[in-house]
Amino acid sequence: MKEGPFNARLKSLRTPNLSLSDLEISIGRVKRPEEVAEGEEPMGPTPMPGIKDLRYWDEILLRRYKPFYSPICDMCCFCVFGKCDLTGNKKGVCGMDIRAQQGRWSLLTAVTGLSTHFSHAKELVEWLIETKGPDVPIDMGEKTPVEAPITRVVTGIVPKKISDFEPVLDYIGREIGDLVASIHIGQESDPLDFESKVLHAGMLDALSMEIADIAQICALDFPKGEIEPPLVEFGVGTVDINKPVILCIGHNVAPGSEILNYLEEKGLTDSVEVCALCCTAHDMSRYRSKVAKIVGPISKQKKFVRSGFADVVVIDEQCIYTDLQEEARKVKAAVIVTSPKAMRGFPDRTNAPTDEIVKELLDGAPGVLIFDPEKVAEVAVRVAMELAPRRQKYKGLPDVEKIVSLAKYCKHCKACERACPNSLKISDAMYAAADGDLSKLAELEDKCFGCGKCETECSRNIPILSMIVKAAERQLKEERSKIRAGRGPITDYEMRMVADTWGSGIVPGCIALVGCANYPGSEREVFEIAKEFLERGYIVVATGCAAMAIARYKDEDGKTLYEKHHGIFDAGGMLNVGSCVSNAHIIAAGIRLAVVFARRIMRGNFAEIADYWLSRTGACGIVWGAMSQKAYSIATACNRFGIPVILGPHGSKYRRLYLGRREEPTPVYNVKTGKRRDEVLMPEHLLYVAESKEEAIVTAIKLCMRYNDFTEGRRSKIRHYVDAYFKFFGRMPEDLKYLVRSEDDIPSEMREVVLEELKREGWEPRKLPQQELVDVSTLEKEKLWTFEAMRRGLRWFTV
Amino acid sequence: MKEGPFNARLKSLRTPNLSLSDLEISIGRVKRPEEVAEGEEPMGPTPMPGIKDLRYWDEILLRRYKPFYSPICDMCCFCVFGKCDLTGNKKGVCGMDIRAQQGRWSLLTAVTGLSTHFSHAKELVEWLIETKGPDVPIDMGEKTPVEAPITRVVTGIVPKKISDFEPVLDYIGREIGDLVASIHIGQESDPLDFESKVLHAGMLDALSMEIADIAQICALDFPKGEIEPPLVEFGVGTVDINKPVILCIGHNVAPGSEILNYLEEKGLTDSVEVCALCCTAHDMSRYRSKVAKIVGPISKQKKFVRSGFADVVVIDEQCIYTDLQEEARKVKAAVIVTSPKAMRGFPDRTNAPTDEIVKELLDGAPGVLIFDPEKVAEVAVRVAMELAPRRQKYKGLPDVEKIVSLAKYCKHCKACERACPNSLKISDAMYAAADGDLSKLAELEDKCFGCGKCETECSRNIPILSMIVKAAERQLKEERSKIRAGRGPITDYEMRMVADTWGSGIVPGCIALVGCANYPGSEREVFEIAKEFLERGYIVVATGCAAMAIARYKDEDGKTLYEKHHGIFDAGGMLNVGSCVSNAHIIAAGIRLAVVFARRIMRGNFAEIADYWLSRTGACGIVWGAMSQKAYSIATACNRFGIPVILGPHGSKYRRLYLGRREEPTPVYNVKTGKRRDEVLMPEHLLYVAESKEEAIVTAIKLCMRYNDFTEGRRSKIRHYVDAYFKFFGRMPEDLKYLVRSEDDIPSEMREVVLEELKREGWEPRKLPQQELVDVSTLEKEKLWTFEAMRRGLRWFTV
Amino acid sequence: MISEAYKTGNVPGPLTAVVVDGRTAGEIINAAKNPLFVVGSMLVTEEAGGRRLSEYAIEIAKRLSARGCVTITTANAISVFKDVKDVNTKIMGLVEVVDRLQDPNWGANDKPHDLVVFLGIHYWMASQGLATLKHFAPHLRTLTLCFMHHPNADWSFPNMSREDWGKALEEVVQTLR
Amino acid sequence: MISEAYKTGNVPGPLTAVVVDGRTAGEIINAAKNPLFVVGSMLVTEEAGGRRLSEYAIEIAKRLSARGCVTITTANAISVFKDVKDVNTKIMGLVEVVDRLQDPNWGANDKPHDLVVFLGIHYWMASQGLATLKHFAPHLRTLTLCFMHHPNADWSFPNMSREDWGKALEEVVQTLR
Ligand code: SF4
Ligand code: SF4
Ligand code: SF4
Ligand code: SF4
Ligand code: SF4
Ligand code: SF4
Ligand code: SF4
Ligand code: SF4
Repeated sequence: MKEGPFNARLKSLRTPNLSLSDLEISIGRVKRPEEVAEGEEPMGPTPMPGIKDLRYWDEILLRRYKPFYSPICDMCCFCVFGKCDLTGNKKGVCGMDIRAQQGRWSLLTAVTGLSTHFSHAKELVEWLIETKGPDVPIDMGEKTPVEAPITRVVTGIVPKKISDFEPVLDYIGREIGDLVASIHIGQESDPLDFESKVLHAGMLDALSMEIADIAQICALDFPKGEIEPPLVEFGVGTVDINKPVILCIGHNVAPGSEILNYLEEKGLTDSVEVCALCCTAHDMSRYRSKVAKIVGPISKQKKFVRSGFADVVVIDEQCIYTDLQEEARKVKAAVIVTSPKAMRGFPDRTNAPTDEIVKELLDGAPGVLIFDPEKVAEVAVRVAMELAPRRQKYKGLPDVEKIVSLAKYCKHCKACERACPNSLKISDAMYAAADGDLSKLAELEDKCFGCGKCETECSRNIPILSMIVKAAERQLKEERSKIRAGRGPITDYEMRMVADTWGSGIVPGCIALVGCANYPGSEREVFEIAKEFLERGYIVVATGCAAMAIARYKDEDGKTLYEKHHGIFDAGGMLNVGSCVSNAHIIAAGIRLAVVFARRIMRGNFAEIADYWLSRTGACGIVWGAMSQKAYSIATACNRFGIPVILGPHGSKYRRLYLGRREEPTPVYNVKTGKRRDEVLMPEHLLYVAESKEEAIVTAIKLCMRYNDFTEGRRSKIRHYVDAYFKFFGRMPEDLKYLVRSEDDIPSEMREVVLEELKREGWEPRKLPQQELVDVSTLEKEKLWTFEAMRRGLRWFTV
Repeated sequence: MKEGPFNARLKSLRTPNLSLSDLEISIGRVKRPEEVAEGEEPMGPTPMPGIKDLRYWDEILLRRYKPFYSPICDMCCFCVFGKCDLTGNKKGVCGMDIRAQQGRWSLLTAVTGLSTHFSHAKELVEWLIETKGPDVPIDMGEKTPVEAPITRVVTGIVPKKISDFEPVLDYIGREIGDLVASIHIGQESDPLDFESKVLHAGMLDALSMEIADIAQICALDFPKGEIEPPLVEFGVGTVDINKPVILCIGHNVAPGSEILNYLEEKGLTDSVEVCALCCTAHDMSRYRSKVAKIVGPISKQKKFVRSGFADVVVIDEQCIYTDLQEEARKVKAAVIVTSPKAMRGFPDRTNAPTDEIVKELLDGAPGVLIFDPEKVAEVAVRVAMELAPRRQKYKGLPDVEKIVSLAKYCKHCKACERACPNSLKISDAMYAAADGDLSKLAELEDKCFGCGKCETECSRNIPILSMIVKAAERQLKEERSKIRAGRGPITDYEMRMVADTWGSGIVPGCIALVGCANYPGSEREVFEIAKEFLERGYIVVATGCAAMAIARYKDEDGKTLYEKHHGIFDAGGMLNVGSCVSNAHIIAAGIRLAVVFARRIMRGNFAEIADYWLSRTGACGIVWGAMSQKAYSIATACNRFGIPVILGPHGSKYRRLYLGRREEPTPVYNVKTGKRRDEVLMPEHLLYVAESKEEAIVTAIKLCMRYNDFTEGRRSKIRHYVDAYFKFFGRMPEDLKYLVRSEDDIPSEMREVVLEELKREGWEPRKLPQQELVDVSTLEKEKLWTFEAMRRGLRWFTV
Repeated sequence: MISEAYKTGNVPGPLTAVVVDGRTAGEIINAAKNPLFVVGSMLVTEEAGGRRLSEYAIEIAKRLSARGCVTITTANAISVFKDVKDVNTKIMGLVEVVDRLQDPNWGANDKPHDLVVFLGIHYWMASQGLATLKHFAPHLRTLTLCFMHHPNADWSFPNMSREDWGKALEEVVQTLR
Repeated sequence: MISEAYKTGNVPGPLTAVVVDGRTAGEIINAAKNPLFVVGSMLVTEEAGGRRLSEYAIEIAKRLSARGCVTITTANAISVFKDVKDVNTKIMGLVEVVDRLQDPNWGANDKPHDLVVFLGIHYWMASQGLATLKHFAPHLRTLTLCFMHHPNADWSFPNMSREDWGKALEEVVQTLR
C-alpha cells in the first residue's frame, strides 16, 4: 500500500457495500494490517463517511418518515435567474420545484447549524492546543472509558489527546464544503437526496458538538459525568449589583474562563461580580461553579442589559441579539467583542497595549474587538472596576410613573402584537397600565423573549420591552434559584446500572429537553413538561436554554427540580447535561447502551448503532423552543441517530418535518434469523410539531415506545400514555390498536377499558412469540456489522 | 518549538500586525528556521489567513468601495424567530436590519459559490490521487515556473505534487465552516464585517479554482499555457447524429475523460460521437481536442436534449437544469448521474455488475447513479451503442405544421412573458407563428436561455421552448464553428514580454469575459463586446459560458474571433483560458506581473499583491451573464484581489455592488517615501452593474485606468474612452476631469475638444512630477511587505 | 379583496387569500360537499365577542356533524368537547391531519374532502399547514375562521378585533345549514 | 389599489406600490418640488402605443427641464437625446444615480430631490434600484412610468399592453405643467 494523504486513502474504505476491510484507522492515518492489535474492536463499514456512504441508512429512515414540507415562502431567491415563483406545481427557471426547494432550505438550515458547532469546536480546540498544548489527554474519568462515542462511531478514530481531533475537524470541514456545494444552482434536485444530506449534516453536527464539549471538559476540567455536580446560583436576582458587574454572553467559554482565571490570579474574585447568559453561562459555571452566576437564557439578554446592571458586556458567539451592543451603549456599558464570526464592526485592538484599550473604553468608545481571551480578561476586569462607580445612574429602568404616562400614549394599533413572534397582548396590557395597573404588563414577562421587535414596529416609539421589564422588576429580582452545573457525559458506569431497565422499556423513556427560548406559551411550560415526566419516573435530561428554563421555577415547596430530584441517569433523574454542545452526550448515551447492553461494534459502524437507537432505545427529544439553525441541526442529529424529536409550534417554520403514517406496514428484520416481517410503524414520527404542552407530553410518551420493548416495558409505557390522555383530555387515546401488541401489553388496572376500546377498533393481537417480537431491527441482517463480523470469525474486546 | 498539528501551529503565524516571522511554511508543516534555504523567498505576513487576518485590507477596499445594497426581498426567513419584516428601518426579532441582512445574503451567495469550487477541487484531487497516485508533479511547463501563484500568495505553500494540495483543501474546508457559521442567527451584525467575510470567501474561491485547474492540467495533461492550443469543433451543428451520441453535462471532467479513454482503448473513437455542454465540454476538449465536441453553454442544455440527439446523457455537477433528467426521459435517452452533490434520486449502482446496469438502462430505467468514472464510461458507451438504433424516432422536434397549430392555441395571456427571466416577446411570436411565420419564434432563440420557465406558467401547456427550438432548427444546425481549446495559465514567459506595455498602461487593459449565459439581450452581445475590445488592442481573455458565446458568432468573413486573432496574452489577443475554474489563471496573471515587473514577494503576502492589482494593473472583468453563486464568488475573488468587475443587469439581483464615489478624496501612498496624499478614486467602482452593452464597454474602458498609468498609457486609455463615447453616444463623456491628470494625458488628436470640456468642468492639472504620480499604492508603506523585508536586510531570489 | 397578513412578515408569495365575511364563510361551508373542520389549542384559551371561542366551535361542529362531517381536534382542543353530545370528533395532531390531507383520497370520515376549515390554531402552525395544503393539496380549498388574516388560505377573515370576530363567527353559525 | 408585479416572482414584502393612471402620475410629478427623471436603455428599443418610447421620454424631459429639473440618462439612453434641444440631461449609470440618491442632500441639479421618476429601465435593474430607494432613501418617493408593474415603487402603473401604455404616457404628458 502506497503512502499518501489521509483523506484520499480513506476513500477506498468508504464502500457502500459492506466489505470488512482489513485496515484499521488510528489517528489521522490508516493502519497497516500488521499494526492492528489482536482483539481490538474491528472497524465498521463506514469510517468517515461521505455524503453518499450512509445514503442507504437514510433511505430506510426516509421511507418510514417522509419529509413533510411547509413552505414559508413560495419564491426562490437563490440565484439571479430568479426571483422565481414556485407556487404549486410551477418550477423555477433552473427547474426546481417547491418540494426540492424546501429540501434545499432544510439543508441550508442544517448546514448553518452544523457549521456553527463545527466552527465553535475548531476554535476551542485551536485555542486549547495553543494554551494547554496538543497533548491534553482525552480522559473522561474512570467511570467513562468510552471517551468519545460519536467520534468512534462516525470516524472510527479513538482520540487519545485533544490534537487527535484535528483530523476529525479536517474531515468535517471538507464535508461542509460538499454540503454547501449541493445548494448551488443546478445541483441536487431530489427532495430525498436533499434530506439525506440534511441527515449527514445532522450527524456531523453531533460529532462537532462532541469534540467541542470533550475538548473543554478535558482541558478545563469541567465535571466529568458527576451525578451530583455542584449547584450554581441562577437568576437575575442572584447578581450582586453593588459590585462591578461583568456579563458574558454567548457560547464560547474562552473569554469567560480567562476572566475567572484573571480574577483568581489577582485575588479579585470577591470584588467583581461575574455573570453570564446563554451557554457561555453554563460553561463558565462548569469551570468555576462557585463564582460564575447564570443569569438566564437568550430571553434575558436584552432584559438584563437594559436594566443597566452590567458594567462590561463581553460577547462571544452565537445567538446574541445582533443589536445587543447598541443596547449596551444606551446604558453606557463597555462592550468587548471577541469572535471572528461576530466582529460587529468594532476595531480590532488585539495588538494594542492593554492600557490603551482600557482607556479607550473608559473614554466612551462604543466597543472593541479583542481576539486574545487573556487580554479580554484583563481589559474586562479593569474596565468594570473603574466604570462601575461612574455609571450608577444607568443601573435601573424607567420608573413606574413614566410607564403609566408612556402607556397612555399608546394608540392601540396593535402593530406591536402583529410583529411580536408570540403575538402577546400588548395593547390590553397598555390599557391596564394607562390606568395604573402594571400587572398585565408584568404577566407578559414570562412569555416575552425579550427581542424588542415590538418596539421597532411602534410608530409611537413606545419602549414596550422596557416597560414589561420594569413592570416585572420585582419578580425578576426575586428570580434566584439553583441549577445543577452541567455534568457532561452520561457515564458508562451509569449506563451499566440502567441498561436492563431502560433497554427493556421498564424505565419508560428518556426525555431530552433542549433548544432555545422561544416557547409558544411561556418558559414555564418547559418546567411543567419536565415535572410531568419526572413524576412519571422518566429520565429527564436537559441542556442549554431549556436547562435554564427548568431552573427558573420552583415547586410548591420552594425547590427547583434540580434540588428535588436526583441527578443520576435513571428513573426520576433530573440532569443538567450542560450547554448546547453537551447535547452530544445525550446521543452518546444510546451508543453506550448499544455497547454495554448488546456489545455492538462502535467504530465506523454508524447504521447499526442508529438502528439500535431507533428500534430499541426509548427516548424522545423535546425542543419546545426550537428557534436557531443549531436547534434544527441538533434535532436532525438525533433523527439520523434514530431518535424522534418533538418541536414546539414555531418549529413549523423550519419548513420540514419527518412524519410517519402508522398504518403503513414497515419492514423489520429478526436480528438473528434475518427474517423479514411487516410491522406497524414505531415510533410513529421522527420529527413532529406539537401545538400545546399537553400534546407534546402525550406524544413524547408515545414516541418513547420501541419495537423491542419487553412486555413489562411496553405495559408501563401504555400505562403512562392512557393515564396522560385521561389527565389532559379526559378520554381514551384513539390509537391504542397500533401500540398494544398482545393482551400482556395492557396494564392490569385498565385492562377492561382498553380491551373494550381495542375491540371497537377491530384490534387483533399479534401472534408472535415474545423473542420474535423483540429481536427486531430496521436493518437487514447483513448490514448489522456486529453480527457480520462475528460470522466472519472476528473476535474482539469491547470497552 | 513543540511539534503539533498543522493548523494549530499556523495560528501563531497569523498575526494582524506584520512581524516578519522567521518561520517558513513548506508542505503541511512549518519549517524550523534552520530548514529555510538561504535566499529563498521570505514568507509574507498572512499565510493561510483566517477571517480576521485580512480584515485590514478589506477595510481599505470597503472604505473606497461601499457596499451598495438592493434587497430583492424585504423579509428574512432564516430562523424561526421570524419570518421577519425588515422594511426600511425595522429590525428583525434577532436585531438584524435590512442592510446587515443583505450582507448576510451576500455572504451566503459567495460561500455557496466558494463551496462549489472547493468541493469540485477536492473531488478532482481525491480522484486523481486515487487513479494517478499522490505524486503527480505540479509542472505547468517550462514557460511557467511559478506553478500556482494564488496558492503561494494565499497560503505560502509551494506545491510540488498534487497531494500537496491536501493541506490547502483542509484549510479551505475549515474556513468555509467559519464563514457559514457567521450566517447563523445572532452572529455577525455589521454589513462591513459581512462583506469582509464575503471577500474572504472570494479569495478562497480563487484558491479553490486554482487547485482544481492545476490538478487536472497536470494529471490529465491539458494544454499548459499554449498560445496556439488546438481548435475544437463547436456548435450543435458539429454533432454527427448518425452515430450513437453521448452527451456529458456539467463541470467535472472525470466521467467524460474516462469515456474518452474507454473509446480509445476499445478502438471505438470513430464509432461513437462524444459531445458536451458547459465546463465539462471545455475540459473534455482540453483533454482530447480532436474527439470531444463542444455543443455550447448552459443555454443549450434543454434545447439540445429536447432535440433528442443524445442517446446517453451523463450528468456530473453544477449548473445543470434540475429537471434535465426528466427532459432526457421524455426522449428516451439514458441518464447516468455521477456526483454526490447531484444524485437526483437515482439508485446507487456503483457496485452493481456493469452488464446489469447496461441492461437496466436498455430496459428503460429512468437513470442510474454511478460514482466510479471508469464504470460510467463503459456503461455510457455500451448503452449508447445499443440504444441509438432503437430511438431514431426521438431524434427530432415537433414539425412545422404542429407548431402553427400549437401557436393558434395561445390565448396571449402573457403569463409566459411575465415569467420569462428575459421577458421575451413570446405572445407576438405566437401571433406570427399562428399565421405561419416562424421567423419571430426563431429570432427568440438567441435571447432565450432555454430554461422552460415559460412552459411551466402556460395554462394551455404550450411547449414554447420546443417551438422556439424547432423554429430555429436550421440556424441551430448551421451552428458550427471553432473555438480554441482552453489554454490554461498565462505563462510567466508571456508575462515577461507584455510586462512593460501592460504594466505601464500602453496596452490599455485586459478584459476578462466570464460567467454564465443569462445575458440581458442576447449571447451575441458577449461576442460584440469581445470584438470591440480586440479591435481596440486590448487583451481579451474568456472562460466558461462566455468563451463559448464568443465562439458562436462569426465575423463578416466567416471566422470566429478565435480564428481571427492571435492567442498570445498581449494586445489584440483572444484567449480561451478554459473552464470556470480556469478563471484562477486570470487572477494569477496580475500576480505574475507583480513578480516579473516589480519583484514583489508572493508567499503569504496577499494585501501587497492585491494592492498591486488595484493600483497598477489595468484590467476589468465583465460578467455579462452573471447568474450563479459561483459567478458571484468569482467576481468577489477578483474584487478582493483588487480587480473591478462589471455585471450585466441581472447582476442587480445579487443584492450587492461595490460602488465608489469618484469625488470623495481617497488616500494613496508613495511606495518609496510612504508619503500620503489624497487622490480621486481610481478605478471608480469595484463591482458595477451595467444596463446595456454600450454602457459596459465604456465603463470597462474607464475601469481599466489605474493610478500608476504612465502618461503614454493613460493617454491611450483616454483615447479609447472618448472615442467609444462618441461612437456609442455621439458625445463627450462628462467625467474627464477625474481621469485626466495633466495635459500630457490627453491624446493629441482630441486635445482641443478635451481641453474645452475640461475647462467647462473647472479642471486643474495635478501638479506632481511623473514619478510621484505613478509610484502609488493604496497600502501604507509598512504594509508593503517586499519593501519592509528589504529594509530588514532580507535578500532572496524571486522565481 | 385582499388583506395584510396578521403577522406582518408573513408574505408568502404572489398567491394570497381572498378576504371573506362571516356570511360568505358560512356559504362556502354550506357549498362544500364534505368539509373538514379542524380546531386547535386556542379553543381552550381564547374569547371572541365576549364568549368563549369553544362555544362557537361547538356550534359549528354540531351543525357539521349533522351533515355527517367530522371535526378534528388538534392539540388539547378535545378537552372542550368533553361533555358535548352530537358531535363527531377525532383526535389528531395538526401536522398529521395536514399530512394526510395531501392524499386526495383521504377522509376523516373515509370520504375525500373538498374543503378544510381551520379555527383556533396557533397562528404559525395554521399558516404553515395552510401553506402545505396550498402547494401540495390542489384538490382542496381552505378557509380559516380566525381573527388573524392568513394569506396562505384560499379564504380568510381580515385581521379583526375580538369583538368583530365574535360577530363574524355568529354570522357563520347563522348561515350554516 | 394594488397590482401583481410584472415579474410574477417579484413579491418583495408587505409594502407594495400603489397603482396609478397616467393623469395621477402626471399630477404626482406636478406636485413634486424637484422631481428627477431617470430614463434607461429601453428608450432605444421600445415602442408604446405605436410611437417610439423615446418620443414620450423627450416630451416629459422637456417639460421638466422647463421647470429646472434634470433628466438622467442611464446606459445608452443618451443617444436618443442627440439632437434634442431644451433638455437638461446628465449621463450616469443607473446604480450610480440610485447610490447617490440615498444621500438626502444630493441633487442632480444640486438641489435635493423629493421624487424620482423611472422610465424605460431594464425591469430588474429598475426593481432593484427602487428597492434600494424604498429602504435607504426614506426622504424620497418613487414613481415608475413603465408598462410593467413595480411593487418596489411608491406609485406604479399596473401591468399593461403597449397600446394602453401609449395612452397612459400621453395622459402623463397632457397633465404635466
Ligand atoms: S426565501 Fe426568504 S429571503 Fe427569499 S424571497 Fe422568500 S422570504 Fe424572501
Ligand atoms: S435557484 Fe432556481 S428557483 Fe431559485 S432563483 Fe435560481 S433559478 Fe429560480
Ligand atoms: S405599536 Fe405602539 S401604539 Fe401600537 S399598540 Fe403597540 S404599543 Fe401601542
Ligand atoms: S420583546 Fe416581548 S413583547 Fe416585544 S415582540 Fe419580543 S416577545 Fe413580543
Ligand atoms: S434571523 Fe433574525 S431577522 Fe431572520 S428570521 Fe430570524 S430573527 Fe428574523
Ligand atoms: S402563457 Fe401560454 S397562452 Fe399565455 S401567452 Fe404564453 S404561450 Fe400564450
Ligand atoms: S425558455 Fe426561453 S422564452 Fe422560455 S422562459 Fe426561458 S428564456 Fe424565456
Ligand atoms: S459560466 Fe455560469 S452557467 Fe456557465 S458553467 Fe460557469 S457558473 Fe455555470
